[in-house]
Amino acid sequence: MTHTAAPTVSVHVMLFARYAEIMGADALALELPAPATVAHVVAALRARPGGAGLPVRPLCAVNLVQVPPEHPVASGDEIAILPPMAGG
Amino acid sequence: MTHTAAPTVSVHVMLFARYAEIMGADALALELPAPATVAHVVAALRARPGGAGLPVRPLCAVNLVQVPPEHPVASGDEIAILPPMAGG
Amino acid sequence: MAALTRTPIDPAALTARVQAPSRGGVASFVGLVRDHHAGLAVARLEYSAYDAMAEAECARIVAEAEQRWTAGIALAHRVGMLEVGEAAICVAAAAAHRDAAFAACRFVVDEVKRRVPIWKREVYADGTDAWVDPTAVEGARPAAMHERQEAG
Amino acid sequence: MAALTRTPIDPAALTARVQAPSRGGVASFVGLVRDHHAGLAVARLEYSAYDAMAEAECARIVAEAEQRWTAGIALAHRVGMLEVGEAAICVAAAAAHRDAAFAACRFVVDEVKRRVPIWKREVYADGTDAWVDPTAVEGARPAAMHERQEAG
Repeated sequence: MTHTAAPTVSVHVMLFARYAEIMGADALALELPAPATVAHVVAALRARPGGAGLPVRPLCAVNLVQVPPEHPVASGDEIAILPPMAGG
Repeated sequence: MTHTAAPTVSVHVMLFARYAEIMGADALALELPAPATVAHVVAALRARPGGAGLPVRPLCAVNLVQVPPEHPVASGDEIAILPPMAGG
Repeated sequence: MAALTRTPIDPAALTARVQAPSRGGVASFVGLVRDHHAGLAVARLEYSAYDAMAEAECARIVAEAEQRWTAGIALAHRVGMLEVGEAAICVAAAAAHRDAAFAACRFVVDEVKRRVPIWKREVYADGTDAWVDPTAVEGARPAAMHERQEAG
Repeated sequence: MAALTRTPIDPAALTARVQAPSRGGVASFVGLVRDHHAGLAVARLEYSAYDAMAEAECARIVAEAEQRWTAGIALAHRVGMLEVGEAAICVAAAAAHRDAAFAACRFVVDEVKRRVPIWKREVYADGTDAWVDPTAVEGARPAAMHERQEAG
Protein backbone atom coordinates (compact mmCIF):
# COMPACT_ATOMS: atom_id res chain seq x y z
CA MET A 1 0.00 0.00 0.00
CA THR A 2 1.38 3.38 -1.04
CA HIS A 3 0.72 6.77 0.56
CA THR A 4 -0.21 8.46 -2.73
CA ALA A 5 -3.45 10.41 -2.10
CA ALA A 6 -6.41 8.70 -3.77
CA PRO A 7 -8.73 11.05 -5.71
CA THR A 8 -11.77 12.25 -3.68
CA VAL A 9 -14.88 14.41 -4.12
CA SER A 10 -15.98 16.97 -1.52
CA VAL A 11 -19.69 17.70 -1.38
CA HIS A 12 -22.08 19.83 0.70
CA VAL A 13 -24.90 17.81 2.23
CA MET A 14 -28.22 19.44 3.24
CA LEU A 15 -30.61 17.73 5.67
CA PHE A 16 -34.21 18.76 6.37
CA ALA A 17 -37.09 18.27 8.77
CA ARG A 18 -37.02 14.84 10.42
CA TYR A 19 -33.73 13.90 8.78
CA ALA A 20 -32.04 16.99 10.19
CA GLU A 21 -33.38 16.06 13.63
CA ILE A 22 -32.14 12.47 13.60
CA MET A 23 -28.72 13.45 12.19
CA GLY A 24 -28.39 16.40 14.57
CA ALA A 25 -27.40 18.75 11.74
CA ASP A 26 -28.98 20.52 8.81
CA ALA A 27 -25.77 20.82 6.78
CA LEU A 28 -22.45 19.01 6.70
CA ALA A 29 -19.43 18.46 4.46
CA LEU A 30 -18.48 15.00 3.19
CA GLU A 31 -15.38 13.74 1.40
CA LEU A 32 -15.82 10.51 -0.58
CA PRO A 33 -13.56 8.34 -2.77
CA ALA A 34 -13.95 9.23 -6.45
CA PRO A 35 -15.90 8.38 -8.50
CA ALA A 36 -18.97 8.79 -6.24
CA THR A 37 -22.71 8.71 -6.68
CA VAL A 38 -25.69 9.91 -4.63
CA ALA A 39 -25.96 6.36 -3.26
CA HIS A 40 -22.41 6.67 -1.88
CA VAL A 41 -23.37 9.92 -0.13
CA VAL A 42 -26.40 8.22 1.45
CA ALA A 43 -24.31 5.23 2.53
CA ALA A 44 -21.76 7.55 4.17
CA LEU A 45 -24.53 9.38 6.02
CA ARG A 46 -26.10 6.12 7.19
CA ALA A 47 -22.72 5.14 8.74
CA ARG A 48 -22.76 8.26 10.95
CA PRO A 49 -24.45 8.59 14.36
CA GLY A 50 -28.24 8.66 13.88
CA GLY A 51 -27.83 7.72 10.22
CA ALA A 52 -29.53 4.36 10.60
CA GLY A 53 -32.80 6.33 10.71
CA LEU A 54 -32.36 7.39 7.09
CA PRO A 55 -33.97 5.23 4.41
CA VAL A 56 -31.61 3.24 2.18
CA ARG A 57 -33.06 5.09 -0.83
CA PRO A 58 -34.30 8.52 0.28
CA LEU A 59 -35.37 11.20 -2.20
CA CYS A 60 -32.28 13.15 -3.19
CA ALA A 61 -31.52 16.28 -5.15
CA VAL A 62 -28.25 17.45 -6.65
CA ASN A 63 -27.98 21.19 -7.21
CA LEU A 64 -31.76 21.70 -6.75
CA VAL A 65 -32.91 18.92 -9.11
CA GLN A 66 -34.24 15.53 -7.96
CA VAL A 67 -32.03 12.66 -9.17
CA PRO A 68 -31.86 8.85 -8.86
CA PRO A 69 -29.31 7.14 -6.54
CA GLU A 70 -26.93 6.30 -9.39
CA HIS A 71 -26.52 10.00 -10.28
CA PRO A 72 -22.79 10.96 -10.09
CA VAL A 73 -21.65 13.65 -7.70
CA ALA A 74 -18.77 16.06 -8.25
CA SER A 75 -16.77 18.26 -5.90
CA GLY A 76 -18.78 21.36 -4.95
CA ASP A 77 -22.17 19.75 -5.55
CA GLU A 78 -25.01 20.45 -3.12
CA ILE A 79 -26.61 17.11 -2.22
CA ALA A 80 -29.98 17.36 -0.44
CA ILE A 81 -31.55 14.41 1.36
CA LEU A 82 -35.30 14.98 1.26
CA PRO A 83 -37.93 13.50 3.61
CA PRO A 84 -41.30 12.68 1.97
CA MET A 85 -42.69 16.00 0.72
CA ALA A 86 -45.57 17.38 2.70
CA GLY A 87 -46.41 20.78 1.23
CA GLY A 88 -49.86 22.09 0.49
CA MET B 1 -124.30 24.50 -30.41
CA THR B 2 -125.37 25.91 -27.05
CA HIS B 3 -124.21 29.12 -25.38
CA THR B 4 -123.33 27.42 -22.08
CA ALA B 5 -119.84 28.69 -21.04
CA ALA B 6 -117.18 25.98 -21.55
CA PRO B 7 -114.73 25.54 -18.63
CA THR B 8 -111.45 27.50 -19.00
CA VAL B 9 -108.16 28.01 -17.18
CA SER B 10 -106.58 31.44 -16.71
CA VAL B 11 -102.79 31.54 -16.42
CA HIS B 12 -100.06 34.15 -16.07
CA VAL B 13 -97.38 33.84 -18.75
CA MET B 14 -93.85 35.19 -18.24
CA LEU B 15 -91.52 35.84 -21.17
CA PHE B 16 -87.81 36.57 -20.96
CA ALA B 17 -84.85 37.86 -22.94
CA ARG B 18 -85.22 37.22 -26.68
CA TYR B 19 -88.70 35.73 -26.27
CA ALA B 20 -89.92 38.87 -24.53
CA GLU B 21 -88.50 40.92 -27.39
CA ILE B 22 -90.14 38.95 -30.20
CA MET B 23 -93.49 38.81 -28.38
CA GLY B 24 -93.33 42.49 -27.42
CA ALA B 25 -94.20 41.72 -23.79
CA ASP B 26 -92.60 40.19 -20.71
CA ALA B 27 -95.89 39.13 -19.09
CA LEU B 28 -99.40 38.43 -20.34
CA ALA B 29 -102.60 36.69 -19.25
CA LEU B 30 -104.02 33.76 -21.24
CA GLU B 31 -107.37 31.99 -21.02
CA LEU B 32 -107.43 28.46 -22.46
CA PRO B 33 -110.07 25.73 -22.79
CA ALA B 34 -109.84 23.24 -19.93
CA PRO B 35 -108.14 20.87 -19.50
CA ALA B 36 -104.90 22.53 -20.66
CA THR B 37 -101.21 21.67 -20.66
CA VAL B 38 -98.00 23.65 -21.07
CA ALA B 39 -98.06 22.62 -24.75
CA HIS B 40 -101.43 24.37 -25.13
CA VAL B 41 -99.98 27.54 -23.62
CA VAL B 42 -97.08 27.44 -26.08
CA ALA B 43 -99.45 26.81 -29.02
CA ALA B 44 -101.59 29.78 -27.98
CA LEU B 45 -98.50 32.01 -27.77
CA ARG B 46 -97.24 30.84 -31.17
CA ALA B 47 -100.60 31.92 -32.68
CA ARG B 48 -100.07 35.52 -31.51
CA PRO B 49 -98.13 38.25 -33.38
CA GLY B 50 -94.40 37.43 -33.22
CA GLY B 51 -95.16 34.00 -31.77
CA ALA B 52 -93.82 32.14 -34.81
CA GLY B 53 -90.35 32.98 -33.47
CA LEU B 54 -90.89 30.75 -30.43
CA PRO B 55 -89.73 27.13 -30.65
CA VAL B 56 -92.45 24.48 -30.80
CA ARG B 57 -91.01 22.97 -27.60
CA PRO B 58 -89.29 25.69 -25.58
CA LEU B 59 -88.07 25.15 -22.02
CA CYS B 60 -90.98 25.88 -19.69
CA ALA B 61 -91.49 26.23 -15.96
CA VAL B 62 -94.71 26.11 -13.95
CA ASN B 63 -94.57 27.89 -10.60
CA LEU B 64 -90.73 28.07 -10.65
CA VAL B 65 -90.08 24.41 -11.55
CA GLN B 66 -89.08 23.19 -15.02
CA VAL B 67 -91.70 20.83 -16.50
CA PRO B 68 -92.28 18.87 -19.74
CA PRO B 69 -94.86 20.05 -22.35
CA GLU B 70 -97.53 17.58 -21.22
CA HIS B 71 -97.57 19.06 -17.72
CA PRO B 72 -101.12 20.24 -16.84
CA VAL B 73 -101.76 23.88 -16.03
CA ALA B 74 -104.39 25.21 -13.62
CA SER B 75 -105.94 28.62 -13.14
CA GLY B 76 -103.54 30.94 -11.32
CA ASP B 77 -100.40 29.08 -12.44
CA GLU B 78 -97.34 31.10 -13.47
CA ILE B 79 -96.07 29.65 -16.77
CA ALA B 80 -92.59 30.80 -17.79
CA ILE B 81 -91.26 30.34 -21.33
CA LEU B 82 -87.49 30.14 -21.02
CA PRO B 83 -84.89 30.85 -23.73
CA PRO B 84 -81.77 28.65 -23.61
CA MET B 85 -80.09 29.41 -20.29
CA ALA B 86 -76.92 31.47 -20.52
CA GLY B 87 -75.78 32.17 -16.98
CA GLY B 88 -72.26 31.95 -15.70
CA MET C 1 -78.68 33.97 1.21
CA ALA C 2 -79.73 35.40 -2.18
CA ALA C 3 -77.54 34.30 -5.08
CA LEU C 4 -78.47 37.11 -7.49
CA THR C 5 -76.89 40.50 -6.96
CA ARG C 6 -77.04 43.80 -8.84
CA THR C 7 -73.83 45.04 -7.22
CA PRO C 8 -70.23 43.84 -7.79
CA ILE C 9 -69.37 40.42 -6.36
CA ASP C 10 -66.70 40.22 -3.65
CA PRO C 11 -65.06 36.77 -4.02
CA ALA C 12 -63.14 37.15 -0.75
CA ALA C 13 -66.40 37.63 1.14
CA LEU C 14 -67.84 34.46 -0.39
CA THR C 15 -64.73 32.51 0.55
CA ALA C 16 -64.89 33.83 4.10
CA ARG C 17 -68.51 32.62 4.39
CA VAL C 18 -67.55 28.96 3.81
CA GLN C 19 -64.27 28.70 5.76
CA ALA C 20 -64.33 26.67 8.97
CA PRO C 21 -61.65 25.05 11.16
CA SER C 22 -62.72 21.57 10.00
CA ARG C 23 -62.42 22.47 6.31
CA GLY C 24 -58.92 22.21 4.86
CA GLY C 25 -59.62 23.23 1.27
CA VAL C 26 -61.52 26.01 -0.44
CA ALA C 27 -61.88 25.77 -4.22
CA SER C 28 -63.40 28.74 -5.95
CA PHE C 29 -64.28 29.92 -9.40
CA VAL C 30 -64.84 33.41 -10.72
CA GLY C 31 -66.33 33.86 -14.20
CA LEU C 32 -65.39 37.21 -15.69
CA VAL C 33 -66.71 39.12 -18.70
CA ARG C 34 -64.28 38.44 -21.54
CA ASP C 35 -63.37 40.90 -24.27
CA HIS C 36 -64.18 38.43 -27.04
CA HIS C 37 -66.70 35.71 -27.96
CA ALA C 38 -67.06 33.72 -31.17
CA GLY C 39 -64.50 35.99 -32.85
CA LEU C 40 -66.28 39.24 -31.96
CA ALA C 41 -64.95 42.06 -29.75
CA VAL C 42 -67.26 42.32 -26.73
CA ALA C 43 -67.68 45.68 -24.99
CA ARG C 44 -70.04 44.61 -22.18
CA LEU C 45 -72.70 42.06 -21.18
CA GLU C 46 -76.18 42.52 -19.82
CA TYR C 47 -77.45 39.69 -17.62
CA SER C 48 -81.14 39.28 -16.82
CA ALA C 49 -82.92 36.55 -14.86
CA TYR C 50 -86.25 35.07 -13.95
CA ASP C 51 -85.47 36.18 -10.42
CA ALA C 52 -87.77 34.00 -8.32
CA MET C 53 -86.96 30.79 -10.20
CA ALA C 54 -83.25 31.60 -10.40
CA GLU C 55 -83.07 32.03 -6.63
CA ALA C 56 -84.97 28.78 -6.07
CA GLU C 57 -82.77 26.86 -8.52
CA CYS C 58 -79.54 28.26 -7.05
CA ALA C 59 -80.69 27.23 -3.57
CA ARG C 60 -81.44 23.70 -4.84
CA ILE C 61 -78.00 23.41 -6.49
CA VAL C 62 -76.20 24.64 -3.36
CA ALA C 63 -78.14 22.21 -1.16
CA GLU C 64 -77.36 19.28 -3.50
CA ALA C 65 -73.63 20.08 -3.50
CA GLU C 66 -73.45 20.66 0.25
CA GLN C 67 -75.05 17.29 0.93
CA ARG C 68 -73.18 15.30 -1.72
CA TRP C 69 -69.68 16.53 -0.75
CA THR C 70 -70.22 17.50 2.92
CA ALA C 71 -69.17 20.95 1.82
CA GLY C 72 -69.94 24.57 2.53
CA ILE C 73 -70.95 26.43 -0.62
CA ALA C 74 -71.35 30.13 -1.37
CA LEU C 75 -72.74 31.25 -4.74
CA ALA C 76 -73.29 34.67 -6.27
CA HIS C 77 -74.42 35.61 -9.78
CA ARG C 78 -74.48 39.19 -10.98
CA VAL C 79 -77.37 40.63 -13.02
CA GLY C 80 -77.52 43.94 -14.87
CA MET C 81 -74.91 45.56 -17.12
CA LEU C 82 -71.32 44.33 -16.68
CA GLU C 83 -68.14 45.72 -18.18
CA VAL C 84 -65.26 43.56 -19.46
CA GLY C 85 -63.31 42.16 -16.50
CA GLU C 86 -66.21 42.26 -14.03
CA ALA C 87 -67.22 39.07 -12.21
CA ALA C 88 -70.47 37.50 -13.46
CA ILE C 89 -70.40 34.45 -11.21
CA CYS C 90 -68.47 33.35 -8.15
CA VAL C 91 -68.63 29.97 -6.42
CA ALA C 92 -66.67 29.07 -3.28
CA ALA C 93 -66.69 25.48 -2.01
CA ALA C 94 -65.02 24.45 1.25
CA ALA C 95 -64.57 20.86 2.35
CA ALA C 96 -62.30 18.76 4.53
CA HIS C 97 -60.14 17.77 1.53
CA ARG C 98 -59.30 19.24 -1.85
CA ASP C 99 -60.94 16.52 -3.97
CA ALA C 100 -64.35 17.30 -2.50
CA ALA C 101 -63.78 21.06 -2.66
CA PHE C 102 -62.84 20.98 -6.35
CA ALA C 103 -65.66 18.58 -7.29
CA ALA C 104 -68.32 20.57 -5.44
CA CYS C 105 -67.14 23.86 -6.94
CA ARG C 106 -67.13 22.49 -10.47
CA PHE C 107 -70.58 20.92 -10.00
CA VAL C 108 -72.13 24.20 -8.88
CA VAL C 109 -70.62 26.17 -11.77
CA ASP C 110 -71.79 23.61 -14.31
CA GLU C 111 -75.30 23.29 -12.87
CA VAL C 112 -75.78 27.06 -12.70
CA LYS C 113 -74.99 27.26 -16.40
CA ARG C 114 -77.32 24.34 -17.17
CA ARG C 115 -80.32 24.94 -14.91
CA VAL C 116 -80.59 28.53 -13.71
CA PRO C 117 -82.80 30.86 -15.78
CA ILE C 118 -80.32 33.64 -16.49
CA TRP C 119 -79.71 35.18 -19.93
CA LYS C 120 -77.09 37.44 -21.37
CA ARG C 121 -77.02 39.97 -24.14
CA GLU C 122 -73.62 40.74 -25.60
CA VAL C 123 -72.92 44.30 -26.67
CA TYR C 124 -70.13 44.37 -29.26
CA ALA C 125 -67.46 46.96 -29.84
CA ASP C 126 -69.25 47.97 -33.08
CA GLY C 127 -72.44 48.86 -31.22
CA THR C 128 -74.50 45.83 -32.29
CA ASP C 129 -75.73 43.31 -29.76
CA ALA C 130 -77.11 39.79 -29.53
CA TRP C 131 -78.66 37.39 -27.05
CA VAL C 132 -76.23 34.56 -26.29
CA ASP C 133 -77.50 31.05 -27.03
CA PRO C 134 -75.08 28.43 -25.65
CA THR C 135 -77.03 25.72 -27.50
CA ALA C 136 -76.26 27.32 -30.89
CA VAL C 137 -73.42 26.03 -33.09
CA GLU C 138 -70.06 27.11 -31.64
CA GLY C 139 -68.43 29.87 -33.62
CA ALA C 140 -71.61 30.98 -35.41
CA ARG C 141 -72.60 34.59 -34.80
CA PRO C 142 -75.80 34.52 -32.73
CA ALA C 143 -78.95 34.48 -34.88
CA ALA C 144 -80.70 37.06 -32.75
CA MET C 145 -78.14 39.75 -33.53
CA HIS C 146 -79.66 43.13 -34.17
CA GLU C 147 -78.81 46.80 -34.04
CA ARG C 148 -79.86 48.49 -30.86
CA GLN C 149 -79.79 52.03 -29.57
CA GLU C 150 -77.95 52.20 -26.27
CA ALA C 151 -80.05 53.80 -23.58
CA GLY C 152 -78.30 56.60 -21.69
CA MET D 1 -42.25 36.07 -8.31
CA ALA D 2 -41.26 34.06 -5.22
CA ALA D 3 -43.71 31.33 -4.22
CA LEU D 4 -42.59 30.96 -0.61
CA THR D 5 -43.73 33.53 1.89
CA ARG D 6 -43.32 33.96 5.66
CA THR D 7 -46.26 36.37 5.89
CA PRO D 8 -49.99 35.62 5.48
CA ILE D 9 -51.15 34.86 1.94
CA ASP D 10 -53.66 37.23 0.32
CA PRO D 11 -55.71 35.11 -2.11
CA ALA D 12 -57.38 38.17 -3.63
CA ALA D 13 -53.98 39.59 -4.57
CA LEU D 14 -53.03 36.33 -6.31
CA THR D 15 -56.28 36.30 -8.25
CA ALA D 16 -55.75 39.91 -9.29
CA ARG D 17 -52.30 39.01 -10.66
CA VAL D 18 -53.71 36.52 -13.19
CA GLN D 19 -56.86 38.31 -14.36
CA ALA D 20 -56.85 39.68 -17.91
CA PRO D 21 -59.57 40.80 -20.35
CA SER D 22 -59.02 37.73 -22.51
CA ARG D 23 -59.42 35.33 -19.58
CA GLY D 24 -62.99 34.44 -18.69
CA GLY D 25 -62.40 32.08 -15.81
CA VAL D 26 -60.28 32.09 -12.67
CA ALA D 27 -60.18 28.88 -10.64
CA SER D 28 -58.43 29.06 -7.32
CA PHE D 29 -57.63 26.89 -4.36
CA VAL D 30 -56.73 27.80 -0.81
CA GLY D 31 -55.41 25.10 1.51
CA LEU D 32 -56.04 25.95 5.15
CA VAL D 33 -54.67 24.51 8.38
CA ARG D 34 -57.35 22.15 9.68
CA ASP D 35 -58.14 21.51 13.32
CA HIS D 36 -57.78 17.74 12.93
CA HIS D 37 -55.66 15.11 11.14
CA ALA D 38 -55.71 11.33 11.45
CA GLY D 39 -58.08 11.62 14.39
CA LEU D 40 -55.89 14.02 16.38
CA ALA D 41 -56.73 17.58 17.40
CA VAL D 42 -54.22 19.89 15.67
CA ALA D 43 -53.30 23.20 17.30
CA ARG D 44 -50.92 24.54 14.64
CA LEU D 45 -48.55 23.54 11.85
CA GLU D 46 -44.94 24.47 11.18
CA TYR D 47 -43.90 24.44 7.52
CA SER D 48 -40.27 24.43 6.49
CA ALA D 49 -38.70 24.19 3.05
CA TYR D 50 -35.52 23.65 1.11
CA ASP D 51 -35.96 27.23 -0.05
CA ALA D 52 -33.83 27.36 -3.18
CA MET D 53 -35.12 24.06 -4.59
CA ALA D 54 -38.71 24.82 -3.58
CA GLU D 55 -38.62 28.11 -5.47
CA ALA D 56 -37.08 26.44 -8.53
CA GLU D 57 -39.63 23.60 -8.48
CA CYS D 58 -42.57 25.99 -8.03
CA ALA D 59 -41.35 28.03 -11.00
CA ARG D 60 -41.11 24.86 -13.11
CA ILE D 61 -44.64 23.77 -12.15
CA VAL D 62 -46.09 27.20 -12.92
CA ALA D 63 -44.33 27.33 -16.29
CA GLU D 64 -45.59 23.84 -17.20
CA ALA D 65 -49.19 24.73 -16.34
CA GLU D 66 -49.08 28.10 -18.10
CA GLN D 67 -47.87 26.47 -21.30
CA ARG D 68 -50.12 23.40 -21.22
CA TRP D 69 -53.37 25.32 -20.57
CA THR D 70 -52.49 28.78 -22.01
CA ALA D 71 -53.18 30.04 -18.53
CA GLY D 72 -51.94 32.64 -16.09
CA ILE D 73 -50.89 31.09 -12.78
CA ALA D 74 -50.10 32.59 -9.40
CA LEU D 75 -48.81 30.39 -6.59
CA ALA D 76 -47.94 31.09 -2.96
CA HIS D 77 -46.92 28.70 -0.19
CA ARG D 78 -46.53 29.82 3.38
CA VAL D 79 -43.61 28.70 5.57
CA GLY D 80 -43.17 29.13 9.33
CA MET D 81 -45.70 28.58 12.12
CA LEU D 82 -49.37 28.64 11.08
CA GLU D 83 -52.46 28.63 13.29
CA VAL D 84 -55.64 26.68 12.49
CA GLY D 85 -57.56 28.47 9.73
CA GLU D 86 -54.53 30.15 8.16
CA ALA D 87 -53.80 29.63 4.45
CA ALA D 88 -50.84 27.33 3.76
CA ILE D 89 -51.12 27.35 -0.04
CA CYS D 90 -53.00 29.39 -2.61
CA VAL D 91 -53.12 28.77 -6.37
CA ALA D 92 -54.99 30.99 -8.83
CA ALA D 93 -55.32 29.92 -12.48
CA ALA D 94 -56.90 32.12 -15.13
CA ALA D 95 -57.71 30.95 -18.65
CA ALA D 96 -60.10 31.74 -21.48
CA HIS D 97 -62.53 29.01 -20.36
CA ARG D 98 -63.39 27.27 -17.11
CA ASP D 99 -62.22 23.78 -18.15
CA ALA D 100 -58.65 25.02 -18.59
CA ALA D 101 -58.78 27.16 -15.45
CA PHE D 102 -59.94 24.26 -13.26
CA ALA D 103 -57.49 21.77 -14.81
CA ALA D 104 -54.50 24.10 -14.47
CA CYS D 105 -55.36 24.97 -10.86
CA ARG D 106 -55.75 21.34 -9.87
CA PHE D 107 -52.49 20.37 -11.61
CA VAL D 108 -50.49 23.01 -9.74
CA VAL D 109 -51.94 22.03 -6.34
CA ASP D 110 -51.24 18.35 -6.97
CA GLU D 111 -47.71 18.91 -8.29
CA VAL D 112 -46.76 21.19 -5.40
CA LYS D 113 -47.75 18.43 -2.99
CA ARG D 114 -45.86 15.85 -5.02
CA ARG D 115 -42.67 17.65 -6.06
CA VAL D 116 -41.89 20.68 -3.92
CA PRO D 117 -39.53 20.12 -0.95
CA ILE D 118 -41.72 21.47 1.84
CA TRP D 119 -42.32 19.71 5.16
CA LYS D 120 -44.74 20.18 7.99
CA ARG D 121 -44.67 19.43 11.67
CA GLU D 122 -48.05 19.11 13.36
CA VAL D 123 -48.38 20.42 16.89
CA TYR D 124 -51.28 18.72 18.66
CA ALA D 125 -53.67 20.09 21.24
CA ASP D 126 -51.99 17.86 23.87
CA GLY D 127 -48.59 19.53 23.27
CA THR D 128 -46.97 16.64 21.38
CA ASP D 129 -45.89 17.04 17.77
CA ALA D 130 -44.91 15.00 14.71
CA TRP D 131 -43.52 15.40 11.23
CA VAL D 132 -46.21 14.64 8.65
CA ASP D 133 -45.42 11.85 6.21
CA PRO D 134 -48.05 11.71 3.44
CA THR D 135 -46.54 8.41 2.24
CA ALA D 136 -47.33 6.71 5.57
CA VAL D 137 -50.41 4.53 6.01
CA GLU D 138 -53.52 6.73 6.25
CA GLY D 139 -54.90 6.93 9.77
CA ALA D 140 -51.69 5.82 11.49
CA ARG D 141 -50.27 8.27 13.97
CA PRO D 142 -46.97 9.53 12.49
CA ALA D 143 -43.98 7.45 13.59
CA ALA D 144 -41.80 10.45 14.31
CA MET D 145 -44.02 11.74 17.06
CA HIS D 146 -42.19 13.04 20.07
CA GLU D 147 -42.58 15.41 22.96
CA ARG D 148 -41.18 18.83 22.35
CA GLN D 149 -40.69 21.95 24.43
CA GLU D 150 -42.29 24.92 22.69
CA ALA D 151 -39.86 27.78 22.21
CA GLY D 152 -41.15 31.19 23.27
